[in-house]
Amino acid sequence: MEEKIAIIEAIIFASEAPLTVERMAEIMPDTEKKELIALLEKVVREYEARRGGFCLMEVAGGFQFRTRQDLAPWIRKLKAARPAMLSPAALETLAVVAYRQPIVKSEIDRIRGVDTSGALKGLLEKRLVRIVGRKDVPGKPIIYGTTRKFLEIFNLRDLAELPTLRELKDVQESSGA
Amino acid sequence: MEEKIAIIEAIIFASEAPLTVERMAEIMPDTEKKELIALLEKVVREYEARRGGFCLMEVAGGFQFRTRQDLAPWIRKLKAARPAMLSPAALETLAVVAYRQPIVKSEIDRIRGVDTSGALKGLLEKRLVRIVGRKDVPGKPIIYGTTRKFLEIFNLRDLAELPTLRELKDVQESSGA
Amino acid sequence: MSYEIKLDIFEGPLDLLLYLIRKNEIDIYNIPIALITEQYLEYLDMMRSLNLDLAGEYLVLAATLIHIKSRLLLPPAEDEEDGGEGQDPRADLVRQLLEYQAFKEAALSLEARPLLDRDVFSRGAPAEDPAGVEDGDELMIEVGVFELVEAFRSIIAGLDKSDDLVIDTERMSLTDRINEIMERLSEKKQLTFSELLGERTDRKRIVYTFLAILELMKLRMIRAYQAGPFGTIRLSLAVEG
Repeated sequence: MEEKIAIIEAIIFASEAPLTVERMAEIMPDTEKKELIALLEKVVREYEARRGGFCLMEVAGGFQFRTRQDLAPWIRKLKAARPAMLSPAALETLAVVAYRQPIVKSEIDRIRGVDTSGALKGLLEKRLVRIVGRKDVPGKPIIYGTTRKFLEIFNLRDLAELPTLRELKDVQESSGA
Repeated sequence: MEEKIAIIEAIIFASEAPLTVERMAEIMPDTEKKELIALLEKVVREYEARRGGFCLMEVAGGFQFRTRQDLAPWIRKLKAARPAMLSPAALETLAVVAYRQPIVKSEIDRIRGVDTSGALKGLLEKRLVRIVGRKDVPGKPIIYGTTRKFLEIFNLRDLAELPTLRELKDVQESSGA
Repeated sequence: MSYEIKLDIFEGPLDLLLYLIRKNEIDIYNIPIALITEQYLEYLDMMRSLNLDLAGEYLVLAATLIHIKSRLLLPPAEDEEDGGEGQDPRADLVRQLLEYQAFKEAALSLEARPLLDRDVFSRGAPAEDPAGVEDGDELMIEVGVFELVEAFRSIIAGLDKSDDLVIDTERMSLTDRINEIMERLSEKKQLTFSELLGERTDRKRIVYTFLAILELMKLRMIRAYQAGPFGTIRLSLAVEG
């Protein structure tokens, strides 16, 4: 394999956005733009002929490796089978519930300063948070708490094992040293 | 090209993190794990032989495409940013955690001879180290261990791939006194 | 001696000591304590005169070195049982130095590995979203307990309400009991205090169970009934789940 092709492949692969020929020429000043284009065409054809999982494609004025379109169902399966992942909003909400439970939604909203309906719904669906009961006051607000699954995922025997803020402070305090 | 290889390539390529054989088997229920492993080995060899811009590598218990190490200077040119490096203190602390995990902070402090709060906090924030649990002794100190991300960043298949620690000779034996 | 370039590169007293041992080409198993102590103290003086913050650990090791030196100067104690062959006073220090040195080397060999985002790179572009994946546009992250407590800390940092800061294991033990009580009440509708305690009746459990009931009553989540003075206390959910 020609070394120049390896370089082209590597920078396209590592680039966050489709890589333009101009940018490639900047990175590889010893290679003419005309030569770059010829090499790119060669790589495109090679991947097409190989019919592997992905191809080199020209998109948005640049080049990018993309998975073959007809393999999309498999990638959908990959993304759907995602392990428990949490968005920052969900994580924050979960943290508030974990440390402040039993807690009503209005209180979570107050602490986070935003409406938490969406995040809370997601956590209920992931069975990390559950409805503990209802408060016997007007409106009978729902009270939330964490689940057994929450303990399992975070590898905790019980809630008393949650690290305290004081412990976090211990780790943080002398960071200036 | 065998269609199964194309699917394997596509899902590894599309995955954000190294993809385990177990996940692949879940996504491709018609393919035996044994067959998957054989196909993966074939793909690894193929990319190695081709000497293109990237290869299929086994890291952190899974498979991921990564650029060839000798092409790093070109990619650094592309990214135009100096890679964030760990300080010697952070590296030392990480080494102690990696080899002695699960380990409590006081033990890390003892081995390094200094307070490691700052370094430990940095490693937790970078998600190279995590809280594994608490030790069941008075004070319930937090136990630390390394993360999957540690394996990913340091290009390790698993912890067993860590080079062995230099043998500590018995001091009394070779003491010249 | 080129102190000025060396001072800030030590990772601690053990690192400084290892440096002195290497610089003097000394056998680590047979350290001339008097010489090393002298040089070590010189370095500390130098650091102090440059107004560098001396971590307490440096002084602790200085004291250890001086102590070892004084023990080496003493004649071997006569009441030593093992025929005068007492333990070398340097042994503990040497063991600690060797252990530290091994990890220092391990750190270097870690750094020499092909590191992600320095020597090798994974796919740079975010994954293309194949049509049909219902996927929030929020960033997905993997979580551990540290992230959880850190998330909580950063939220309440903006609240400046001191009572929000008080979290301790006691509160969490209380919450464990609250969860258990609510779980059991939703199964059995009504329970007595002693039924709640069950077989395990250690002091801590009684106290937390009692506190949990008070907390739940305050929150208006459960009701407590008592038939008469000293009668059995019965608990039930205030509102059906």
